[in-house]
Amino acid sequence: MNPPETAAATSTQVAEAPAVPNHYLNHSKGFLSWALTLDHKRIGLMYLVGVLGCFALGGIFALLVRTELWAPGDTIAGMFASPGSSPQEVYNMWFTVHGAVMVFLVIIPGVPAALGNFVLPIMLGAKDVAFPRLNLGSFYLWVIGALFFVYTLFNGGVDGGWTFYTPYSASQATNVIPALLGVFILGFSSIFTGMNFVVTIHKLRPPGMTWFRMPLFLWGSYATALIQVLATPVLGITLLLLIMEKTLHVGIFSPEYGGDPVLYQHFFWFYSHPAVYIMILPAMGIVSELISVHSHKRPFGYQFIAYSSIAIAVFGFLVWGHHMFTSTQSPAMNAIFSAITFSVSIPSAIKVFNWLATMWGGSIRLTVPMLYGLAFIFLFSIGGLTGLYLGTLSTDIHFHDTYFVVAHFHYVMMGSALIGMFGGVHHWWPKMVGRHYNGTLARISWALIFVGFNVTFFTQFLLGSQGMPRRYYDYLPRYEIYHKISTVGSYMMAAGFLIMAFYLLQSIFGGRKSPANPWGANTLEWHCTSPPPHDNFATAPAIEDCYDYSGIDYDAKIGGYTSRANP
Amino acid sequence: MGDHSHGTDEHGHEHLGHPLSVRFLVGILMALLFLTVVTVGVSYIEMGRTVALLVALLVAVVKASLVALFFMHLRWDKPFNSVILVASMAFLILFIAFAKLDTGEYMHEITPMTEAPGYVEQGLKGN
Amino acid sequence: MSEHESHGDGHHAHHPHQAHHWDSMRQQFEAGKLGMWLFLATEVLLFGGLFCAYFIYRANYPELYEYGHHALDKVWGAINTVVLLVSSLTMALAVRASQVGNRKQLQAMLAITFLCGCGFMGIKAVEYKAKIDHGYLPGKLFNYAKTIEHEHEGHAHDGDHHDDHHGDGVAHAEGVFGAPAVSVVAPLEQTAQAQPAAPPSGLSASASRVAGDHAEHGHEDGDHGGHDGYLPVDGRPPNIHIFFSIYFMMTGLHGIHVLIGMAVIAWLLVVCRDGRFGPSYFTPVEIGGLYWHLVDLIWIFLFPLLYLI
Amino acid sequence: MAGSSITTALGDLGGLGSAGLAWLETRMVGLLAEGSIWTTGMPAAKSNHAGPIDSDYAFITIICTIFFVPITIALVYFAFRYKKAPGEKAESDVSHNTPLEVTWTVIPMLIVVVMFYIGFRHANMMYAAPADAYTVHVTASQWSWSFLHPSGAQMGGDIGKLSPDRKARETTDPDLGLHLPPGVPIRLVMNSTDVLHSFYIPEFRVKQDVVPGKTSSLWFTPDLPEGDEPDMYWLLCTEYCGKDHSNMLSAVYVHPTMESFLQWQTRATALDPDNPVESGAKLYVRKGCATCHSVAPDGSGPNTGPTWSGLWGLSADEHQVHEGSPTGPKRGVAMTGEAGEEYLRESIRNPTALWREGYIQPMAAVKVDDTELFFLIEYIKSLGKQ
Repeated sequence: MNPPETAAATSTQVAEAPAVPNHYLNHSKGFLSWALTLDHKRIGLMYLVGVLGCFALGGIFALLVRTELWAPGDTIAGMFASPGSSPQEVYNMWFTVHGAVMVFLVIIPGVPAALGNFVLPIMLGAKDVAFPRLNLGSFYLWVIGALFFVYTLFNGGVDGGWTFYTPYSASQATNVIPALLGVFILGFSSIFTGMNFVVTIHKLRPPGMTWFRMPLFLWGSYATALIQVLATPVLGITLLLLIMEKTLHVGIFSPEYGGDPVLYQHFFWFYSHPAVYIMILPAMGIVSELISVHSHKRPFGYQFIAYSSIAIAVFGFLVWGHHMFTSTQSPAMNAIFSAITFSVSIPSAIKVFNWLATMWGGSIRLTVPMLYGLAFIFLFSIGGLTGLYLGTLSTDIHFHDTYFVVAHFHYVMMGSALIGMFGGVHHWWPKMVGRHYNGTLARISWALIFVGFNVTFFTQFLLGSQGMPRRYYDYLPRYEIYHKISTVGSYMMAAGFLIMAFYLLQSIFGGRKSPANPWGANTLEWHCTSPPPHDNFATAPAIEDCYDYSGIDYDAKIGGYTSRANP
Repeated sequence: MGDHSHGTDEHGHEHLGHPLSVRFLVGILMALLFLTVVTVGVSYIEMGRTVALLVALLVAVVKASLVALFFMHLRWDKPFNSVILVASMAFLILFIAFAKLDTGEYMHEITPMTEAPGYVEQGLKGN
Repeated sequence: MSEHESHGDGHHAHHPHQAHHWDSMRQQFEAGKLGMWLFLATEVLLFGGLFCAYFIYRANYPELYEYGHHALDKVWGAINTVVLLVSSLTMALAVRASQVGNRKQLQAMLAITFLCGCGFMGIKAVEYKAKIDHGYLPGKLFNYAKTIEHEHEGHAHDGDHHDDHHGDGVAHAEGVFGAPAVSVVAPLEQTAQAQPAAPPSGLSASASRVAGDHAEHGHEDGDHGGHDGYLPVDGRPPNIHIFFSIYFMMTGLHGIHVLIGMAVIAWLLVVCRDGRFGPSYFTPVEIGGLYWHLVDLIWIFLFPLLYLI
Repeated sequence: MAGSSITTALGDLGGLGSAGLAWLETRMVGLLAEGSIWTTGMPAAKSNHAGPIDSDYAFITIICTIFFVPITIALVYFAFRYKKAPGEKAESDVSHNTPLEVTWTVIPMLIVVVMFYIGFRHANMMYAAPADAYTVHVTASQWSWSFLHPSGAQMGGDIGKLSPDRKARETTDPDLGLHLPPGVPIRLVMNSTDVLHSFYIPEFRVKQDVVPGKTSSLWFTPDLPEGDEPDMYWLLCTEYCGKDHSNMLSAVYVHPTMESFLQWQTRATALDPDNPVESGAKLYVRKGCATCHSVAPDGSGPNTGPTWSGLWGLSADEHQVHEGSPTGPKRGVAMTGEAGEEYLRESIRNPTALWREGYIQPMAAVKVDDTELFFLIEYIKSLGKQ
């Protein structure tokens, strides 16, 4: 792991007290200065670009899927079917790729690797993450993993759904192995990021930054990192076993050779359920920041929120079986897993109440990030509450593997994890690029996304309770009307995201310059210039209560806030 | 995570490690070799599956802890490093236990693929 | 709970190996170790999946293991255990040498450790060779014909047929550890007769049926070669190939780790020549050592689980 | 599966809970009943399991509403009530309120305990089938269902087809599919010949994965049809199983009277020895051949397997087969005379021995006695080149 003498290279280019306008973006120039950078901010930015690119890719496949489902029978998939293949097969590849890309390339690295990398060390008051080289390494692992996916795309796609259940995944002939290798590599990228964050938070907290002075985003990221380290290796070995099963018929997962398909589901969900918390916990952390900062009021029940993050992380390991209530898992295990599952719902509920209580009596500014924060609370409440139907043994029998599940996890993964991430992007964008985006466009795009999302996915709850199974290329006509509504909603969302892409790009070139502290926040990243200097802090910053807004005053001249404590 | 640093002397070139005496380390090896002989020897004694498994695991755990505590210096490390190791073990045991609990419950009713109707006639599917 | 790194010493000359974002060598050292331990935790869980498969199949189909482990040679296994344990000691001594800044000793110890690694892999190669020769291979590679033939010739040798897998290599080992071999035969023969009588849970009814119609048309069309491992013949439990799948995946993954560890040690041997390691900086040696010890740690569990029971 | 020690232990524990729950249900009976506003969104309830599941659904929906509505109101109200100009300070600086936080931790806890228990109790009712249940053996294979009745009657599934106006899915043959006698508990014993499938009938609220190498089962008692026509439902596969996953449907009929069920059974079992071709045509649909092999002269219909139309009479060069696997050694088999019949027999009983050129989807062997085999072959021959 990162033998320290290797880091010596960087100590040469350490910036002596950096004077504006020297910041991390213009600190050094040229392709290599980015490709080989050890600066967590640049790495975070590169991650962000990659993740958003993959989000666009996954989004395109989502739109294809929705369009195909506009009417029963073949709609558009036929046009994409090569002579050898049938429309169904084309459609199956679409949803497989959509799922795999969105989960492994977008949501899991999204908040921790992209935003976390940029924000976490500055928030903490550190000069960098603990192992900068490892950090760069995990970025390139991510790139390689992504390349494997691209390869499968151009090599005829991959079938089997992102869960790759055996024995189907072990028996069919599409590019399962390249895809699995890609996921395996992405897994290690995620592990290394997690290790980096845990060590950074343990060892690089400046004096005065005690555990309970840490911003809540750090608590979220810390819990996430623990899961990444402890759960992801099991995914790795599961994929290796599956590859062995495909190539050598080792007989662990394939009944044909003496294996047990349900065992694969245990292996897979032991990682993939905690992975759900890898996705949601950092988003929750972001929202805790957004609500507090834009209400200019300290988070209500800081300790409850902090502890509930850890609680969710730990309980998250004990509930994987609730994905298997109808898989012929034994009734006893069904009961145990259902019981523990409900216990996870409590800390999530606590967070929602605390966020509301934080807004109460605050000084709220309906900025764009705040709008995303509010959207998160609304969507996460729906996502969380509908989880109760699926955690309940009896009702889950009806809902399992229907569109109800699809709607539920889209509310949690997209409506919560991704909306939270975009909230973070809008919150830290001025800090990242030093410029403001167009607020009006941003509000329009927010509205389109928010409304479009609910139109798309709330309809799918109805579809699901009506019994529409997931992963269907064709469906009974009685479901048609819901599918049409859902598809319309997905187009609204697409429009919203196009607008977002436009104003974010436009802001980089034409955006209004952002002051150091445009939102009136008091966490450390807002105490250094926008964009931050190469080394974050010339001298170790004075750590104060990062949620005390009394010393933060608005200065109309600069259109931002100034802090009396460190001006 | 109750780990607190030992402080640093003003020149930052202090002893970071905790050198152990050669005799001590060799002693640990002797213990390990002895336990290896024990576990091999025991394997020749006829006893039930479960007992044999438990004995073997017990010896292995003792050996492992010797290595971890002394060769890997956990004994003198920050406690959190031990916490990590124990946590990983704990989650592993949990994983195995739950999976076992479940498969154990239904394994008895597993019929091999060859039982499935029409499968025997079909013979073992080639690839 | 809370932990304050001492940041007091921002002024003194930085140690050449101290990266810019650290305040002290200790902080950097502790961080490196913490990172390594987290990595070791992931390694534990990576192997954990295989251990899970091992225990589940052991619990549900013990007969696979009863039968399978007789094909492994516990003598070679024990020798390898000793080799690895010794290498662990020398690694620990190497770390000690770097702590006290004794370069000569450091190099010597690293070299011995490296050689032990070579020895371990060499013996593994001998074992794998024997498995391959006799067809004890994972999944579809498992070769029924070879294994049966081998076992029959084994029975021809009165008694000690289990040590016989490795030709000369073990013939000599047999001279040393010859005595125990005899006692091992009893359980094997038991299982051999016991199998048809006490069939594996739920499997046998159909399995024997398959064996039946395998006997009929199985052999004349030759393309069944890879699948014979699934069939219970001569008291062999069905799906016996699973045991060897698990054996090869576990020892194989472990072998890969040994190779990585050896690479790390080789690298340490190269860089330590300039005497950079001393009381105030030996993190790479410490961390390499931790990795090597973990490899040892895992073998400590693999050996009894696969070879002895 | 049922009666596991842990389950029963939990059950006993719940003894007390069930008393309280009975009370709760009597209070809420109006709300939880089928067809109340709280079960909106659920499909028609047509089996004995629908009642309990729908009442759980209603209970959870009520709880969710109780939480969700106030949360949303608070969210919107706070957002505007406390909206302030830049620079204005917050009205309150309250950092926490332990009693309040404990309250909103404990209350949800109690609620989810109840929720777990009702779900647990109702799910347990669904595990063990009554002893007197009518047992049907279900076989799932890519991508069709097959149903074997105690009477020996065997029927393939009816995947139906989209009506020309694309407004409805129409059944193809009223005798196909899963036919059930009225008023008795039905027990399904299910196997898969290839990959995971899942048996799901929304109106019955039953779902159970069908796992290769394992025997899974489920049971239900369908409601009696109102009219004197059988009620028709769609059975759906809900575990992704490959290409035609979304077409792995079958019609399910619940007969209004035992008579009409027995009439179907007679039709399903009857074969006319004097008319082998017609009997073969019947077997073609009953044994599920129809899901993969077309018989239309124009080759329209399913094409997963070779069409039977014009198959008989092909010369060896027109009819190439691979041995053992789709890529095995290739040779020609003339579809004429004894050799042709022998080939057909082998291909039905041991389909993966010889693979027709250009077809890669393995076929599960079909259980047929010699007479049935004879009928099928006669039928295939009747479709041959004239």
